[in-house]
Amino acid sequence: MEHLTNKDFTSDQEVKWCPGCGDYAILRSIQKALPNLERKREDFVFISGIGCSSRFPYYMEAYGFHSIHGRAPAFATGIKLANPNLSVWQITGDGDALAIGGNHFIHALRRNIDINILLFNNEIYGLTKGQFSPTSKKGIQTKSNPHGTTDEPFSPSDLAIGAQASFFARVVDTNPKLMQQIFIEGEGHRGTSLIEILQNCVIFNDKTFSNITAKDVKKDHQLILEHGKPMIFGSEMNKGIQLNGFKLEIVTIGENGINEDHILVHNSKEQDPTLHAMLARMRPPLFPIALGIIRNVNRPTFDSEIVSQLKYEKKNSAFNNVDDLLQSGNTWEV
Amino acid sequence: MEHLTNKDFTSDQEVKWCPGCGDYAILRSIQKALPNLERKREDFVFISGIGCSSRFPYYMEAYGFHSIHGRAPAFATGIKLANPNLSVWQITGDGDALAIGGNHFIHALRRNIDINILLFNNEIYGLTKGQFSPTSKKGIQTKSNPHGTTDEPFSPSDLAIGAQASFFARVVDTNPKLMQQIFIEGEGHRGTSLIEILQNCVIFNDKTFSNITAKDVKKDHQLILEHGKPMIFGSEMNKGIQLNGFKLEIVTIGENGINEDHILVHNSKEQDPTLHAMLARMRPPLFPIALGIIRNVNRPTFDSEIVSQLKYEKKNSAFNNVDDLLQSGNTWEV
Amino acid sequence: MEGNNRKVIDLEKVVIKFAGDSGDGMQLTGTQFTDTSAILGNDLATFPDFPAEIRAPQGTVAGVSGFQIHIGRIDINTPGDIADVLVAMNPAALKANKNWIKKGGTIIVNIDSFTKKDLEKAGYENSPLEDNSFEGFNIIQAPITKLTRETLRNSGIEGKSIGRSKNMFALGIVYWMFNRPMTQTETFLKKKFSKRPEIVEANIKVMHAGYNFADTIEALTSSYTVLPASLRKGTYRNVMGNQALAWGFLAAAEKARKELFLGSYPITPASDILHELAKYKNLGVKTFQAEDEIAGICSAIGASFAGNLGITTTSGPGLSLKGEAIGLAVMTELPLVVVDVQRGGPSTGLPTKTEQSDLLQALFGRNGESPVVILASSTPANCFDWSYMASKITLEHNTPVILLSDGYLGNGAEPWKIKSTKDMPDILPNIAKEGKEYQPYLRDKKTLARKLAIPGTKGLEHRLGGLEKEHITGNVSYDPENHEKMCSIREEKIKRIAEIIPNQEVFGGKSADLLVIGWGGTYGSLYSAVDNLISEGESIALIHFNYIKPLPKNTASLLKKYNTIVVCELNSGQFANYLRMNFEGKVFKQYNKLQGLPFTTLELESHFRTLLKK
Amino acid sequence: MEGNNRKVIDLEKVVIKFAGDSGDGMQLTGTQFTDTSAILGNDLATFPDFPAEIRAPQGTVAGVSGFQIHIGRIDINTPGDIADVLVAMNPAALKANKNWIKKGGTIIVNIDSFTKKDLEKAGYENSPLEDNSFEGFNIIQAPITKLTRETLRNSGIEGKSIGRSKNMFALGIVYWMFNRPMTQTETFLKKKFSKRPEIVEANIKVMHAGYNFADTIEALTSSYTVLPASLRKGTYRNVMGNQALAWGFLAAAEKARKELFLGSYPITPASDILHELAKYKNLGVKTFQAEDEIAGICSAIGASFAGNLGITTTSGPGLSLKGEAIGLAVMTELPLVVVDVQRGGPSTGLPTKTEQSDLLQALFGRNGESPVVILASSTPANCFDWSYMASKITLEHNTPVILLSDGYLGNGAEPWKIKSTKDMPDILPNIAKEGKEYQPYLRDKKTLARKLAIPGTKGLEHRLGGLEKEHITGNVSYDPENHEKMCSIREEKIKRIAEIIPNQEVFGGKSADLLVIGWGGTYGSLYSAVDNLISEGESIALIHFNYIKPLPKNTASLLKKYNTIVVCELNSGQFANYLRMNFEGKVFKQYNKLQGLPFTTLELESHFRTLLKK
Ligand SMILES: Cc1ncc(C[n+]2csc(CCOP(=O)(O)OP(=O)(O)O)c2C)c(N)n1
Ligand SMILES: Cc1ncc(C[n+]2csc(CCOP(=O)(O)OP(=O)(O)O)c2C)c(N)n1
Ligand code: SF4
Ligand code: SF4
Ligand SMILES: [Mg+2]
Ligand SMILES: [Mg+2]
Repeated sequence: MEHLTNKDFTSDQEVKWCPGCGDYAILRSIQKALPNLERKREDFVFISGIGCSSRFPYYMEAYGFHSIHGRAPAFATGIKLANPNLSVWQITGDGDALAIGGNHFIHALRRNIDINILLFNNEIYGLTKGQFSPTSKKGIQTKSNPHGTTDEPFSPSDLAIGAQASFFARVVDTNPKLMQQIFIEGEGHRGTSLIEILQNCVIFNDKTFSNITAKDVKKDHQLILEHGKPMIFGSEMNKGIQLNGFKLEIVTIGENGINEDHILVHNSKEQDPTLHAMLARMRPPLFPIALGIIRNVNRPTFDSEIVSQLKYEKKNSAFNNVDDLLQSGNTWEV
Repeated sequence: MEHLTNKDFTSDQEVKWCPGCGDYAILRSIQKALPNLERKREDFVFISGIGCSSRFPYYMEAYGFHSIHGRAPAFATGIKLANPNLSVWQITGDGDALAIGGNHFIHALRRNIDINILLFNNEIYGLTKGQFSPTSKKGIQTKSNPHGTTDEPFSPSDLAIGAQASFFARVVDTNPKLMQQIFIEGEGHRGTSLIEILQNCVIFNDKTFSNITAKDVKKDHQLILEHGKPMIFGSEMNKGIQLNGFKLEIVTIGENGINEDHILVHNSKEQDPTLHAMLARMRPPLFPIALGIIRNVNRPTFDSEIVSQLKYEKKNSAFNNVDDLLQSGNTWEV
Repeated sequence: MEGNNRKVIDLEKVVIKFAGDSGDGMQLTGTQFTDTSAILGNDLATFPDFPAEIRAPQGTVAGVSGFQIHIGRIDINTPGDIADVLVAMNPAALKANKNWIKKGGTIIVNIDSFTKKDLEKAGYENSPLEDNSFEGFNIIQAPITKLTRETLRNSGIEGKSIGRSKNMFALGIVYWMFNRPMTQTETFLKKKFSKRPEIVEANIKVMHAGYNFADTIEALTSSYTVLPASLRKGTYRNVMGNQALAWGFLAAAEKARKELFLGSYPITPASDILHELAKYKNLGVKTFQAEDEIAGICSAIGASFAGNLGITTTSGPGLSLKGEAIGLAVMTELPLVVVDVQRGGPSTGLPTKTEQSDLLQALFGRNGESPVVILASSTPANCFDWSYMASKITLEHNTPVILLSDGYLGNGAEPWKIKSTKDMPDILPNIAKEGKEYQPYLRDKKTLARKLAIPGTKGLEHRLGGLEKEHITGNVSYDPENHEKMCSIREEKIKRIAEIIPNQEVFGGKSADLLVIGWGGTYGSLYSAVDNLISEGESIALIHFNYIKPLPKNTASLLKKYNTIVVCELNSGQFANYLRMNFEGKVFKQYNKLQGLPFTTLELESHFRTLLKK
Repeated sequence: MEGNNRKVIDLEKVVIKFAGDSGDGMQLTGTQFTDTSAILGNDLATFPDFPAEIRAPQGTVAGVSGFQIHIGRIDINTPGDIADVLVAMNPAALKANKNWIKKGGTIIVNIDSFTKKDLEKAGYENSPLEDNSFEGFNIIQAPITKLTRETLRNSGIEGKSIGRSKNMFALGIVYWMFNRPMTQTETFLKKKFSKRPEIVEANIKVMHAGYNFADTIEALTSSYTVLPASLRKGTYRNVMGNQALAWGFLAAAEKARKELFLGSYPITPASDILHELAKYKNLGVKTFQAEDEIAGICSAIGASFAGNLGITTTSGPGLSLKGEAIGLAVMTELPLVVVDVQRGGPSTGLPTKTEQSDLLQALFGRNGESPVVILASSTPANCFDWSYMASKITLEHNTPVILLSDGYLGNGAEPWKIKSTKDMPDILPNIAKEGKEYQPYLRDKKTLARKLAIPGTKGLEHRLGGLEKEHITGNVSYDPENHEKMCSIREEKIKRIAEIIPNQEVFGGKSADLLVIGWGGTYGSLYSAVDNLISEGESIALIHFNYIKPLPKNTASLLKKYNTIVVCELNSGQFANYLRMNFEGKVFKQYNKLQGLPFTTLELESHFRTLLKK
């Protein structure tokens, strides 16, 4: 198979996001990640709903479908079931996935259909010019709620894990390397791979993630999880996470007799979601935010099970064409 | 206020569920529970979607609304915001709440609107004559999937807690006492009270809960949680739940030096949902199923916060009638 | 059957209704009588009629389950207006059907269930058999419960099963009345209960007991035959509308060499199509029971995009939910068949009843100018042909199709002369091939259809979406002229389909005094009524439409020939209004019924007679 | 302004368009000119025209933002077809508007931005000012960037802010051209930047510099005045359509003594109604930004059930999603106003453009026979009246109302003579009182409206739902006759509303040679065109509808008087088809446009002339 480059995945359409929008970095990261998968370009399908982020498929030289608001998981499910050989990527925003599309989102996760969901979470409705979204921080003031929202936001990780997600990862739009790595691993995972990308909307919600991504805090406020590795972070790489009974705690290596062996080792493959959910809930200032692949467990995929049933029935049934069906059962001659 | 009885809550409509349906017991339990709330009958509103269970409002002498499939949380939200003084009860099935209505369900929970949701979970679509539902056990064969479902079911507790639920309780339709008690406490909770009722559908999914409710196993397979009480169960009331690191374990009081003090004490008020989720996930045969109020924590309700904003704005704004608004800002005389 | 001197009367056609409690097995009884009659060569049509509740309280009118069958040696087109013979297993069954028995008809009642308690449950103060409620009717009071029990007294069968075989006694009586052999039912019972031979034996015994009872009693003064109809030669089977509709899709997919994908959410009365298709994983069918109707249709569009034949099935309220997604299929010009098995509306309405009130929703229930092809099936058996045709059009023209059926067709059944796939028209999906340059919105000059490029095809990568498309390239375009052009292309593409469909046919005189117009599920009753009036010498004709949008090319010229036109529909005039939109200047009278019930032939005839007199 | 000898020309009306990059502040500039003209007493209409992207690439045609204003001393009904004066801040702005300037009109360009790079971004190879592209136009090449920078050289203002005040220079020029005082804008600036006096000063300085520049240069040979229009006396303000629509609801709620509840989900171009209403918690307004359109409408129905005035707002695709719930409101006969601010379809279509293509969806986009009241607003300012009227009808008749507006009305603005709530008609919600016996479906004899009983009212407990209701009791009923009766009552109830609405008015001769028919947002252009032709002596008349369902009672008799009728719409003939349904026998010509743009007066006039000649 010919090796492809990021250029091969760049369509001829002019990219129309606002200058400075976090979406650009995500686009570039996908275009760089895909060639590493060593798959044919024609087997990639990008499917989105509606939103700034959902314009994404236009910019990818691949099969693309910019569908309707919130329904991309359903289209993706149909596409994958129709042709399980395709690599299906759903591009969605926090409004598209969690407001109007919340139901399809949780059902995709529970079924574990083998698609990749890239959730561009900018905590705002960008395309419709700045209303709060289901992930907006409580109390923010927007056009549609000038007195401040009274909505408790969703935590995408909690919701996903509550919906039986088998794969959950989180990245920031300012870390292209990590994005590429996770996109590759997400596609490697069999089942629904949910990748939350904290994405900056420069126009309507600028700097909402600055306590995570700003240069001066990012080392202390980001914990990049790796399977099998201890959970160490900090500007001096001397902070770690420990489990104290049921609670997570931050400790400093070298203080109070703590050494690397005391630090919790990340196991993304653990079936029990309890610890994954706890890790994913950590937030600055008390904790760093967990990035990387938080959960990555095996369970049967919806599509593979249907494929097995189809195979089994084709092999074991009394007939295998329509004429036989029409003639089966109670018939009579005139 | 005059004291009401269950008869006061019984409408003149003939009840039309199948003989033996679990819905009857739930109806009776509600009718018995409501008088205990010492509220006026005219302040109760029952709102449902579509399904066998959703016929419920017709049988209640109260304000009732049998709406459309899946959307009851949205109607309930409108009703509660329109008149926060009402006691609003949503009656729903596993299909109504978790298939077509999944999105409204999770959004109600996250907002914490002050309503009570009674989820009649019979793990089947009753009204449409027996298709599998999002809570059906994986592999069951129904008309709509004669080769067995390939769908991983939702766990209502996981989904609810993942959606930030502040109150989650579970009961079985065979325990009217517990139902009544929980209905009363659910109404007492400020916020969305989700009560999952394991309900037997005699026609299309008979005995699906028999490993929980059957006479011979129920003592050993049900753990009835009470806030502040140790988690003890079993036909001899000598089994208990212990925490071993991150895992729950069953121990026997009197064996291996275990006594009551070793048994986990239930704290439904703990904000951190981790243990609640673990408890709610227990299932026979390895564990008993947890019944009773599993989670019951305080957080601001959506309606009360809106009421505060309304009050504040009415008091602190430059004008408070439409004529003033129309005359405000840039105007000129001709 | 020897030694009986009663006369045997030869009938042209007869309507029989079996009615009893939900648990009484009336559907099975009816089906058995149907199958036996079919094998004897009668033409026939059947209709079941269930209670709205899953299990309404036993013994009540709400709990009555019925099965009506119309058999004939002549052409049979409806399950019949009213019954010549009613079997009523309890007072509720009698009450529920009291207005639907022919004056002077025969009523067989299970007299054992006319106890005080049963009468009360049915809401009777006194037995209607004892006042003169049924004066003039031929009432056969059969002690069915008692005799069934007697028959099985020493069989070792337990009480509950004994109760359940009462229906076989009734069936035996009716078999005797119509001179039918019991062999077909015997074979059926042997197969069905192959693992429980004692049940087989008991049921057969009871059926024979019923037969012999009828042979013995004085009450039945005659028995009847209905000779075979002159059906076209071939192999026949009974099909229900929903089943036939499902099978048409199977045939179309095979013929088009496409995999069939159904994305659906259960809803009465469409669910049975899902149930039927779910059986055929052996034929490569993928059925996806989605979380709601929107996910159902969107998954089907996704599957079509990825190369399957994507379809979705629903009923009225579900179609409302699918509107937005249908619009997307219009814009992206993808194959998609949406089946709406109509029921009584508005809102949840009368979910178990029939109606034709979704036509305008199908035509216009979406934002913007959003034309789709609309077809309607008109008999239970031709549901097969119309789902086949819907598939052919959608795959060849790459444009969504809505197929309208209804609860009456979906649950109705009739004999069907089995077709062979080799006799069905070819289906040639319109797909771009690898290696050629691909412009997503380049069109066939004649049909204006664009070509699909299926993901996985090398070099044809492209992007679709719901924003307006630039002509030829398919790029997003906000250009004013382009939008106007694309809107008119989308409309014109549908119009051009009129070029490939057959001309509309007329039944009756080409310029009769009265033209009756119908569409969809009312065909049987309209045809019967018009046929009867024609044989009475009236100047009347029928045009019944299956192609709704586009209308057949010759429609305008056909309509010109008639001065008085009446459009008959189970709604308040939707098709009439559609015709007014299309044939300005023409005047259309209306005859409408909105009762959740089909037209009766009688009411139609009487209305047409009035119109003819004017 | 002394010492200037150039002549001042008196104009009847003039169209001015400000165009520049999204960041150039054109909306503000336009609004300032509008406000100043309004205060001077001109009649006017305005329309902003944004790029589809949030921030399209700077300097490109896709990124051009414009604001058009039409002022006059005569009655102004549209923002104008084409501009007399164009301000183009860069080459892209010139290119985007090149077909929309009057031949020979004045174009003021910021010549500093006609660099090679800027020209390229706009897709020009050579400067269009240097070939003969604009021959015959009066082009004013103003070095706006340079002069702005000069003006602020020593002000201490930083570069970015300097760039941002360029628009004030342009505004200054236009103020000079039209002899307008700058005081209004000065006041505005002082208020807006009250915390940053240096910015106020800088902007004022730049505006004056522009004014003086115009006063100085030779290029502008004349300046103009547009004298005050003879508007009716009163207090005026400028209102945008969406804002007026929101306010109409506020007034209606206050008048009806109801709390207003809006359940909505953002969608262009309807979101601004949500934004506007969200401001008024002080007036007791509850706005609920729901998770989707379905939750939006269902929460509104819930709120209505519980005694609020429940409304929901959306645009085309959102209306598709609301169909099922509208059906429920029809069945339960609850108050509900659904606002559809129409945009270009089908599917996502042209989301930022205008169209009238949701009419048939509004009429028929639901399962079953599901009639609702339909109203349409026709000018930005009368959006107030129609949301008020929609509220009145829904509360008094307990039946859902769909109000159709469109993107052109919603974003357009015009002066509005402020009304006082005391002059507005009373609204008397139709509600059952405690203490009396309550039958949910008992009806008013005249209007057929049922009464609501609000939860919390003692003794009126009852149950509603989507299943067919029994007449009077409201119990669930599957009875055939009851269903037919209820269907006809629901239809008749809507028809009876025709009794209480005013007769349809005609503009022009009662039996002219040509009758023009329109509805909704096309009023301004249709009126202007017909008015012009009438003043030219043509025999032409206009009937413009705001009441769509029911149509005013006198419609049939009005139509009878005309032989040639043309129905003009921004769709492919939906209202024409609706008229065909209602007025069988009449012939309706059509004039349609589907470009996402309003009609121009010119194209209408020319089409009408052709029709008049025939
Ligand atoms: C049915 C429907 N409802 C509403 C809209 C309007 N709409 C488009 S995108 C959007 C929200 C976008 O937010 P998000 O998904 O977070 O995407 P972002 O623009 O922030 O990337 C909304 C409300 C629509 N296009 N269709
Ligand atoms: C829009 C719409 N889609 C589908 C249906 C059909 N339908 C009615 S109830 C139901 C599922 C009922 O299941 P559940 O909520 O579990 O209730 P149960 O009958 O088991 O109590 C379905 C699919 C409907 N009424 N409306
Ligand atoms: S509005 Fe926000 S999310 Fe949308 S393109 Fe602009 S910066 Fe990006
Ligand atoms: S079908 Fe099942 S859930 Fe429905 S009424 Fe009957 S027993 Fe109850
Ligand atoms: Mg967003
Ligand atoms: Mg259920």
